[in-house]
Parts: sequence; structure tokens; C-alpha cells
Amino acid sequence: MADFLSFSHISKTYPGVKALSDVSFGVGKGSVHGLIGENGAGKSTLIRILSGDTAADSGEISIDGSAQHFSSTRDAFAAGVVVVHQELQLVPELTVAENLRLGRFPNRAGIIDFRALKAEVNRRLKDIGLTVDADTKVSKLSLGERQMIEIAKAIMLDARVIALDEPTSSLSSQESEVLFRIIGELRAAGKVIIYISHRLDEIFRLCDGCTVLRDGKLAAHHPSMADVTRDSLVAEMVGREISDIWGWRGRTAGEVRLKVEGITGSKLPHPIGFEARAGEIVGFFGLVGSGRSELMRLVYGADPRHSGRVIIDGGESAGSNPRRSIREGLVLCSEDRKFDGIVQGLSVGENIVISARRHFSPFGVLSLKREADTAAEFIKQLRIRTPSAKQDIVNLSGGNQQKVLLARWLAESGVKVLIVDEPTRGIDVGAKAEIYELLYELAEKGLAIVVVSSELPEVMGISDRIVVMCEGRIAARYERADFNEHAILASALPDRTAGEPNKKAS
Amino acid sequence: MAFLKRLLLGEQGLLVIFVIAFAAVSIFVPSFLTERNMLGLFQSVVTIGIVACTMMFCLASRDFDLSVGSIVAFTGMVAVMASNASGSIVVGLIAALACGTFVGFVNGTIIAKLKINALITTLATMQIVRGLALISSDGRAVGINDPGFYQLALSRFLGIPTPIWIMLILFCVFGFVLNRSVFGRNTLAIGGNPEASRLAGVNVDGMRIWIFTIQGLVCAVAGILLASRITSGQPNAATGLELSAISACVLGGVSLAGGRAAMTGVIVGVLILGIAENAMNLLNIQAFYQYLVRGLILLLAVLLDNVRSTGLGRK
Amino acid sequence: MAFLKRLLLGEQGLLVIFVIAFAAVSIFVPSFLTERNMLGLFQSVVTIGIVACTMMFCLASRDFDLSVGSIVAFTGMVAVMASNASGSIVVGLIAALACGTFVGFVNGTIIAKLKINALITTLATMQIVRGLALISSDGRAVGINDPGFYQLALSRFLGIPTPIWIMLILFCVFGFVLNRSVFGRNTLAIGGNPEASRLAGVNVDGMRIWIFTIQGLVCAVAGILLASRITSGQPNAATGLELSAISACVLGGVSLAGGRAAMTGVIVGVLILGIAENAMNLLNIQAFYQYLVRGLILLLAVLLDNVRSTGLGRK
Amino acid sequence: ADIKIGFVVKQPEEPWFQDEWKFADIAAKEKGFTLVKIGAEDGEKVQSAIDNLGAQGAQGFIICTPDVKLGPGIVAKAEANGLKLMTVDDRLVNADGSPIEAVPHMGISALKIGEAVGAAIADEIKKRGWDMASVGAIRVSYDQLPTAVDRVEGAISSLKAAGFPEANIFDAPQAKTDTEAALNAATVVLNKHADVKHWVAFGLNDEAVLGAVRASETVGITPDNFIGVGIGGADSAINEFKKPAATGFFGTVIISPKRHGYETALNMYEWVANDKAPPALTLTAGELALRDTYVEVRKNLGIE
Ligand SMILES: Nc1ncnc2c1ncn2[C@@H]1O[C@H](COP(=O)(O)OP(=O)(O)OP(=O)(O)O)[C@@H](O)[C@H]1O
Ligand SMILES: Nc1ncnc2c1ncn2[C@@H]1O[C@H](COP(=O)(O)OP(=O)(O)OP(=O)(O)O)[C@@H](O)[C@H]1O
Ligand SMILES: O[C@@H]1[C@@H](O)[C@@H](O)CO[C@H]1O
Ligand SMILES: [Mg+2]
Ligand SMILES: [Mg+2]
Repeated sequence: MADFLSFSHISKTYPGVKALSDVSFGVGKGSVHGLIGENGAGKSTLIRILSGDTAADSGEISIDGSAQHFSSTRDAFAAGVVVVHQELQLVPELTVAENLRLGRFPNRAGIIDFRALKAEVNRRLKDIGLTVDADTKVSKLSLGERQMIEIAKAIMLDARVIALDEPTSSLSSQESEVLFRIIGELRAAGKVIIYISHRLDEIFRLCDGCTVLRDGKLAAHHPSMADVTRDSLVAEMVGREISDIWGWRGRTAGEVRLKVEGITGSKLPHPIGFEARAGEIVGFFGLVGSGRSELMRLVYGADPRHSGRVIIDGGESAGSNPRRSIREGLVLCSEDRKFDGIVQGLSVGENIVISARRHFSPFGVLSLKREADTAAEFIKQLRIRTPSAKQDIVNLSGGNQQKVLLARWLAESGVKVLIVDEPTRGIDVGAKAEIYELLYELAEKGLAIVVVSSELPEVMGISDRIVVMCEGRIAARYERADFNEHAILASALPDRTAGEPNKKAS
Repeated sequence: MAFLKRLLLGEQGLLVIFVIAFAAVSIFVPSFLTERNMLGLFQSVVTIGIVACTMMFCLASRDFDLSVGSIVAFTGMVAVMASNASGSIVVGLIAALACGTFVGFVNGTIIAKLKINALITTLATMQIVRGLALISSDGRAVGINDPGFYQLALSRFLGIPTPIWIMLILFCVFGFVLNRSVFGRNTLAIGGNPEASRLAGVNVDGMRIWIFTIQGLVCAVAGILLASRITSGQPNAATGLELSAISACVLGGVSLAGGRAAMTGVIVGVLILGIAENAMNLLNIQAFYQYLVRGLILLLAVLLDNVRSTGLGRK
Repeated sequence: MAFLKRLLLGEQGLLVIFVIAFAAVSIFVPSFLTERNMLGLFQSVVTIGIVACTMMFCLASRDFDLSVGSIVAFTGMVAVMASNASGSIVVGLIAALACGTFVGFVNGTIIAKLKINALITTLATMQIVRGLALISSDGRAVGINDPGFYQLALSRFLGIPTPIWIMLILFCVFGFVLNRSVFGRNTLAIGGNPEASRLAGVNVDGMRIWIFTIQGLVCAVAGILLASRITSGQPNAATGLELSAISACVLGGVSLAGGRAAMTGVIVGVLILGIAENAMNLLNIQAFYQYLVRGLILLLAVLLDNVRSTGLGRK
Repeated sequence: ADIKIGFVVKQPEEPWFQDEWKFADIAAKEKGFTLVKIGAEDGEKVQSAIDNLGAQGAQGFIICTPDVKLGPGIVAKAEANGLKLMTVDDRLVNADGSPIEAVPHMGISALKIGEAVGAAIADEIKKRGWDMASVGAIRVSYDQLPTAVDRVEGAISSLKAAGFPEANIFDAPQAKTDTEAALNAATVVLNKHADVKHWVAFGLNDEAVLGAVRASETVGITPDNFIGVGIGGADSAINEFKKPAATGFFGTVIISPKRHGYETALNMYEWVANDKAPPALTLTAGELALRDTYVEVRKNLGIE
């Protein structure tokens, strides 16, 4: 069978970076094709070229045998190509319905037919299994919900080719299941689906074939998954074998370093308390919207607290605002890197030292050398793929941006408690293992570490203890010895009798 | 109590606060709430009200237009001079509308296609267009030969002068366009997230050109009405209009960061400015103190709206 | 050729273009490049140059300050009146600096703590402060009793008048602060992403208050020098300064969306405005045509810079 | 009934108008009527000011219009509101440029003031024994304001009449009407003609000429080589005369805000209260005040 979608000799260079060089492969109709590779390998760039958003320097894309020349995303839509980008592309002030049909409003003579719009959107949302109302403003939705809206946006178009760039990175497993079901339906309907993910189990479960990129070059192309193994894929991606990605090792927990007592806030009305000890990694698991991120933001002082105390090392209450928290040794690596993580317009180096520099800036005067050294050290340690520390952070691939955010807190001295919300969101397997290793080392140095993650295997793989949240309360706690996938999942589900997977907290 | 709170903090809270303030002014300022004064008040806000309609779109799409005052003056001149030269008012009006539209189109094209910052672009055209108005008239007002031109402003329908009607119609039209049309929603989308809009296939460049072009056209309407009201084309007219129109919009809750706008809000903003001016003159407040009062009212109005929306739990 | 391209498109490309333009003006405009004219040129940009230093910080942190012109006028008045009243120039200067700082602090506090839009806040204080300047002087210019006050502007060091020195020093100081201090980097961070900066431990509210406060202080310096140059405090001075200062910054590549700024750029921006004015007068260009030319130069300058940076592959 | 009279001026921030208002207030206090003072910077503001006066039940108003061509509109608006109308300072004109005779006016033609300035400068040049051909003249101009054009044209015409060569008159366009703008513009002119020793300067008002004087000081021209003559005689000029040493600000043509403010208000009152129409046209004279005569001149004009 001839390839329905084919890339031939695609190359793309950014200043200082060869993002893609001479990439060629093809995908057949009615199939799901995986696209994998390390952070910065060029996956998103390839997809952006496919979407008409960026032009390739050379090379050609053809669909159904005819060469395509997209000069804008609209051209791509017209040719039946839709892309769900890695970073969310929603308009927060518009409603769900408006976002879903943005650029393609049902209208008569320019006047929007809101009734038709709502009806259609509500129907589609129901198909997808999302219980948000079409009239809700997107700014009111949680990150996970937004991600689902983004996916719904693509599905609603009658496309021939659909590309999904890390769609599950902020979805819970329940939501991922819904997505997988939809992908199955699309495949059955004869679409071509390009699927980018760092979660290899998803690749094996969903894909009919896959392509591996490495340093912008085609490292391997597998038309079928028949004789592909996990280890072989990892080797093709990273160039080396990674046997045990979790690599958990036992530690003995010390004194209580973080103690949270009866904390409440506007979105978490029920008092919550927990603690984390020196040398301990505490995992927080829950469904999207269960309130984990909210809780961590309250602990950190990012949002105003209504009540409760946060005690570090038995001292008095800490963390009334982020600045004070940092000074008291409590730091949070937040989950939404685009909104409240990276500082756009500043360089990679600046983003790394933004907090730590106060330790080596006497009288507020910068020490450029110390800054450069610090940045270089962490770029090396975390293998951040960037042409230089002076590169604008927005030009980094998603995963590399995430690494910069981690580096920001690793560079801080005097950290006692490290909270990381979705630490490996968008991070490749190789780097994941490195980050886990880093967390272990930090724990061994005596830090208390709190990890929020929606990936159950990850939480189970690296935590010493797991706290499960559900509807804004702590639903259960497990010691490592008692970890059990089914039990943990069950306690995360809000209403065990209703059987509705994603009921929103009221 | 709970009802009151709901009323004040609700979507229409700004309106409610405004109504209360209006009632207070009516009671405490003598001869404020008379038919004559109300008509005078409305007429005094015609220019800014009309321009604010499209300025709202401009701001909502995260742009800026500083050239409105110059366009109003220039098109007023053109209307008068073309009428005088051709002997036909209709020709004059068409010429003015065409000039306004053209300037707006140029603004939009430079901003969208050459990707030059809107503030600088319109600051430049503001000067260029004002220069043109001055050059064409040698810096002096140009009188209107045909008294029929005055009728534009003097004629009444149901006892209300035409300019007020035109302003009201534009309020309705642009309110409708903002909320109910593809154009309006796309405008908000561009302002709210330009990147997402572009990726969703919204013709961002085209939209920006249209927004500025319509702004130019609407300024021409305001310029014509103004020339008719003051029975001459004045090259110095409407200086500072840009800041007033932007204030009216911001007072009315239009976000300078783009993506948020409402016609009712802008109308309230326009009226707040107009009423402040009107009441101060009725109260015979000294010119220098008027500065103080104007400043304080601005602050107070945004502050109130702020208290309201934080009380509502929004950001 | 390749070298030329690298030069023009490099980091310092704006500067290179400027140097070329400067050379061209020197050659084609008679008596431009004379010592006298250069000193005159520099003196004419002192007020806007000084104010642009801190306006740069303001814009880089994604804020706006429209009140600068009023503060300059007001502090000039205060300096003169307090000197006259106390008989001591030092007291006058301190009073002026204190008043400027205070107004800036109020601006910053309202904006940061009450979370009121900077445009509206400073539009309000712009009016209030202008009102104060007018009220305190009854709208009249106030003469300086002690001729020693003129010396501030007339005295020279190495043949160059003090105001120019002060401007140059402030350029250096603020250039250093922007690039080499935590304060400067945090300013850019706030502009780039305020929420991310806050979570990274930057005291965003505090920074904003400081930025506006320093802006107030620096406006007072400009106000004092201006009063000394014109040997009186004039309540009408420096109207429209806000737009000139903002233009200079934007010309110099400061992004209104925050996060991007460079002192060299701003200096070039200030000089472009000054040279344009100066050369037009030397060339005896008619007043009305000056509007046109000024507008075109603005457009051209940004356009060139734009071509340059897209040529560079940046967006 | 209560008598209410409006006094609308085009630039309330200008000291001149503050003075006019002040003297009008004195008339109001004397006769016991209410004076409503409104500033109206452009045609639109004028329209609403008149509406506003009508709405609050005034019977008549005095206006200094931002532009004389607004005449027909002002007349119509006044009629529509049933208000008696008088003009001060600047006289309204029809579309064809002819004065609207029906509206009583008190003022001094801008051209005439300018001519007084020019004559004063020419006299002083002669007195100092300079050679006209080698004197430079700075025309501090603000051409977007019609009055300003008329004034400097007036000055130029009397200079030329006295034999001043037109080629020696250099334009210094102000970007705004404040002293700093005039200072910057004049500096350029002085630097461009660095070889000229003797200078004279005139402009829209005192502030404009003061700018030129400051410019002369910065480039090192001494007062005995500079003759600046302003218009207005408000505090900025008086401050200059009060300085311990003479400056290049030679004199100013003072026009009397007292007559313009007090008399117009009184006339309007008589018209409203006793139906005594004011004279159709009253022209006042400007008077030249110098460093050592200004106290007297001001006293004569009834200021102070
Ligand atoms: N606009 C840009 N300017 C400069 N460099 C860029 C730009 N966009 C991407 N790059 C670079 O191109 C390379 C490929 O990036 P891309 O985003 O395609 O990686 P990716 O495979 O999607 O990685 P990830 O898994 O982290 O999302 C990276 O090195 C990135 O820094
Ligand atoms: N911007 C918002 N406005 C209103 N409600 C929100 C907003 N963001 C989140 N919520 C709601 O707050 C609750 C807690 O969300 P939170 O993001 O803390 O959950 P989470 O467990 O971290 O899940 P996620 O995986 O989505 O991060 C949810 O009910 C969510 O719908
Ligand atoms: O504008 C002028 C004003 O400055 C004053 O001098 C009186 O006459 C007016 O025309
Ligand atoms: Mg990517
Ligand atoms: Mg979360």
C-alpha cells in the first residue's frame, strides 16, 4: 500500500540549531503512527511544518500522492490536516464552544449561529465524555480539562490527517483512556494519526508503526511494531540502554521537614494536612482536578490561604508568599510551565539563575561570571539542549523548558523541601531516568521531596509513600510496601458507585 | 442584603453602580436632570462615544490607535473642503468617509503586514494626518459654504438631534458585532491569544487591517458630525481624543491586555466621562480643580469596579 | 558584504544604522555638526532623555506612565516655590525631589497594591498633579528669586553644561542597573511573565512600587533642571512628554509587551527624536510639514529596525 | 431674577485668561450676578459649554473662541439656547472670513499687537545704533494657532516697514507653546547663524520670547546684543523684569485683562439686566512695558 502521508527530505534550521535534517518517511491510511525521540529531537518542529505553521527549509510533504504547499495553518486545514500542539492553544476569555470552533464559527452572513454552535459542541463533548458546559469560559477550566478541549478541537474537524503532540502529558489515565478510544475510532474511519509521546507504553498500545528521531535525523522507521521492543526503541532514541527507568532505592526517612496543618484556600475548602520527612519522596496521586496542584500552591504561598500552617523543620509557620517560602527553603516547581513557569523573553541562563542569583549578587550587583558558570553547570548536568545559555527560552523544545525549570530550583542553595508538580511532563525516557536519579540524590542529601504526578506508574515507581487526593480531600495514604495499582486507583475515584470517571468537585 | 450584594457584584454590576451614581448626581446637581441638559450631555459625548465603539475593538485585539483625533480633524476638514469645492454635500461626505477609511487601512496594513508596533505606527500617522489637516487648510478653520451641511447636526428625529441617533445606532451595531458576529469573536480571540487564533486559522492580519480600517471609517463619521456641529472644519479639533476614548474603554472594563470587552461597559465609560465634565461645569468648579476632580473620578471608577470584581472572586 | 551584513544585523545593528544616519545628516545638513549645535542638540533632549531612562524600566515591566510630564512641571514649580519661600536652593531641591518621589510612590502603590490598570492610574495622577501645579501657582509662571538657581543649568564642566552631564550619568547608571543588577533583571522578568516571576520569588509588587517611585524621583531631577533652564517654574511645562518618552523607548527597541529593553537603544531613540527636530529646524522645514516628517521618521526608524531583526531571523 | 453669565475661554491654563476671569469675577461681585467660567479648548467643547450654560439657565455669555471661524456655529448655538453673546479678545468671522458684525466685541486685533511689538523692536534697534542689515530676527512661531500667525505677521510687517531686511528673519517653530519648546527651536536658529552678533526675537506671547532669551543666554549672547519683546505682560514677563540684572527680554506689550474681563462682564450684565446693548466694537490698545516702566504701565492699565 502506498503511503497516504509522506515526508520527504525535510530539513529545518534555526539559528544555531539544526532542528531537522533530511527526514523522510511515510504513513499509510487508517493507521496510528508514533513519533518519538529525545527532548529537542525535532518532533514538534516536524509537526509544526505539517500544520503549515512553520515552513521547512527544504523537503516536501505529500498527502494522497499530491504534494502540499502550506503557507498557513488555514491551508493545512483546507487540505484536511489538523494538529494538536504541544503547548495549549486556547483563548482563555472565550467559552469552550467558541474555542472549539474558533476560526470556523457556524454563521450566516457573518452572524454566529450560537444555537447551532452550542448544540453541536455539547453533542461532541458528550461523545468525548467531557462534562464541561459549552458556555464555560476556558479560563475556568483546569489544565487537564483544557487539554481535552484542545483535543476535542481537532477531532471536531473532519480531517484526513491528525497529529497529536504529547496529548496525554497533562491527562489522567481515565482521560487518556477516553482519548485512546477516540483514536481507535478515528483509525477505523481511515484517518492518519501521528502520535507523539514520551510514554512508550502508549506507543506500544496505540501505534501501528513508529518513527524515531534523534538530533533532527531519522534514527529508525518501523512500518510495523511487530519486532520492536521497548528496549530497542529506547536504544534508538537515546543511543544507550536503560534497564530500570525508576531505579528506586531504599532510604531511611529522617526528621519531619515539612508539616502542613489544616490548610484551606478558596478552591480547597476542606482542611488538609500532611508531612514529609528528610530523605523521603512523597508522591501525590489523583485525578485531574482532584486538587493536588491547588494544595501545593497553597503550601508554597502562591495563592492566599484561608487557614492552616506550614512548618519547616519544626520552625514557625512558613510560606505566606513564594518569596518567603524560597527564603525558608521551600520551593515549588509548578505544573504549567508556559503560564507560570518560564519567563518568556529571558534567556535560558537567566531563567535558571533568576532565584539563585541573590546568593551571589552582592548589593544587588550581578556577578556575570557566577551566573554563566551556574547556567553552564546545569545545562550540562540536565543535558538541556540549547545552542547557548543566551538562547531565548521560548525557542527551546517543551521538554528542555521543563528541565530549565528544574534547574532553577536545583541551583538554589538551602532548599529543604522541594515540591515538584508533574516533574516529567513532556520529558523523554532518558532524561526521566536522570531526573529520578537527581531526586534520589537530593533526598539522600536530606531534602524532603513531594512529587505530584498523574502517571500512576511514575508515582508508584519513585515514591516512598503515596498520598491520594480526591475531590479536594486526602482520600488515602499508602506506604511503599502496600502499593497496589488497583487500590490506589480506586481511592482516587470520586464516587465509587456512580461509576462516572471524571466527576468534577463541586 | 444578599440581593443587593448579588446585584452589585453581578455581571451588570458596573451598570448598577453607574445608575446609583447617576441618581446621586441628578439629585445633588441642580439642573442636571433636565431634558435640555441631557440632550446637551449626550451631544457632548457624541465624538468620543462614536470613536470609542471601534477603539473597543482595537484594544480588545490588543492594539492601540492614537491617530483617531487626527483622523477626526482631518476628515472634518475634508468634508468641508470637498463640499465647498464641489458644491455638493454628498461629495464632501463621500470624500471624508473615503479619506478616513484610507488612513485606517494604511494604519492596519502597516501594523499587520510590516509588523510595526501599533503604538508607534499610529503615533506616526497621528502626526502625519494632523500635518495634512494643517497643510490643507493653512492651519485655519475652514467655513462651510452650504448651510445645508449644518442640518446634519441640527436636524432632529423625535426631538433628538441626529448625531445622538447616529451614536446610539453605532452603539447597537458594534455591540451586536462584538457579541454575535464572527468578526467580534475573532477580535476577542486575537486579543486573548494571538498565537492560538493564528493556529486556529483566524486570518489575524486580515482582521487587524479590518479593525483599523473600520476605525478610520467611524472616525470619519465622527469628523463629519463634528464639522457640522461646529459649522466648520478645524485642523486643531479633537486633540487628545485618543486618550479620552481609550479611558472610556478601560473604564468600561476593556482590557488593555486584549481579549476582554463589552459594549455596555464602554457606553458607561463614555457617560462617566461626559457626566463628570457636565456636572463640574454645572457646579461651576474652577478650571484647575477640574483637573483634580477628573483624575479622582477616573481612579474612583476603576477602583469601584475593581473592588466589585475581586469581591466576586475574579481576578 | 558578509561583514556588512553581520554588522547591520548584529546586536548593535540599531546603533550602526544610527551612526550611518548621523553621518548622513552631518554631511547634508549645513551647520549640523558644529560644537555649538551639538551642545544645543544635547541640551534639547535633556528632559526627554532623563525621563526615558526610567520610562524604559516602566515599559520593560509591562507598565505605562503617563504622569511624567505633569510630575516634571509640578516638581519644577515646587523647586522654585520652595526655594523662594525658604531662601535656600537646597531646601527647594529637596522639596522637589521629595514631591516627585512621593507622586511616583503613590502611582506605584495604587498600581501594585490596588491592582488598578497603570494607564488609568497614571492618566488620573497626570491630571491630578497637573491640577496641583496649576493650583499652587494660580496658573502662573513663578520666577526664581535667587539667581544661583540658574547655575544648575548654566554651569559647565569641561565645557559641557551640567544638565548634559547629569543626563549622561543617568544613562550610565540606568544602563548599569538594567544589565548588571538584580533590580534590572527582575524588571525584565516581570515584563516577560509576571506570574512566573512571582513564583520564582521576585517581589513583583515591591518592584513595581520601586519602579514608579524611581520614575517620580527622576522626573523631579528633570523638572528641576528644566526650571533652572527656563529660569522659572511653569505649570504648563512638559505637556506631551509622556508620549515623546515612550516613543523614544519604543524606537529604541523596548517592547511594550514587556521583557525587552536596552539602554543603548533608548539613547539612540532619544537622539533620533532630537536630531529629527534639530535637523528640520536647521533645514528650515515649515512647521506643518514638520508634522509629516516627524511621522515619517518614526515609521522609518522602526521599519528599519524591523527589517534588521527579521533579516536576523528573529520574530 | 437671578442673573447668570457665562465666560468661556479657549485656554484656561493661560495666565491671561486667569486674569480675565479674575476681573470678570470682580464685576460679578459688584453687581451681584453669577459668573460661570468654562474652559473650552476646541469647537466641540465650545458647543457643549454653550449647551451647558443654556441648561443651567444663564442669560448670556462672553467668549474667547479657540478659532474665529467657529463663528457661525457659536452664533447659532447661542441663539438656539436663547443666550446673549459677546466676544472678547478674538472676533468671530463668517465662512468667508469677514467679521460677524452683529456680535458685540471687545478686543485688540492680533495683527495690531504684533505691529506694536515690531515697532518697539525697530525703535530699540535704532536706539542701540545697530545696522539693520546685520541683525538677526527670531520668529518664534506656532503656526497651528491662527492668532499666533497674525501676531508674528504683524511684528514682521512693522519691522519691514522700518527697513528690516526680510532675509534676516529666521523661523523657530515651537513644537508646543511652552518656553522649553521655544528655547529648543531658538537655540537651533542661533547656532545656525553663529556669525550674527545682534539678535531680536518676537513670538506668540511672553513664554515664546522668553524661550528665545534663554537660548541666547546658553549660547553666550549678552543682553546688550539681544532685544526680545513679548506679548501679554503676565507673571512670566514680570518675573523677568524683577531679575536683579537686565536680560535680553527687553519688553512686553501688555494688554489689559482688566478691561477685557471686567468691562465685558459688566457690559453683558447691563445687556441682560437692563437691556442696554453693549457697543458693537470696542478696541483696546496694547501698551509697551519695559524693565523700568512696567510697574507704572500696569497701574495705568488697572492691573494690580
Ligand atoms: N523558534 C525556534 N527558534 C530556535 N530554535 C528552535 C525553535 N523552535 C525549536 N527550536 C529548536 O529546535 C530543536 C527541536 O525542537 P522541537 O521542539 O522540535 O523538539 P521536540 O522533539 O518536540 O522536543 P520535546 O520532546 O522536548 O518537545 C530544539 O533544539 C529547539 O531548541
Ligand atoms: N482557573 C481555574 N478556575 C476555576 N477552577 C479551576 C481553575 N483551575 C482549576 N480549577 C478547579 O480546581 C480544582 C482543583 O484543580 P487542580 O488543578 O488543583 O487539580 P490537580 O489535581 O492538580 O489536577 P491537574 O492534573 O489538572 O493539575 C478542580 O476542580 C478544577 O476544575
Ligand atoms: O491666545 C491669546 C492669549 O494668549 C492672550 O494673549 C489673549 O489673546 C488671545 O488671543
Ligand atoms: Mg515537542
Ligand atoms: Mg495538577
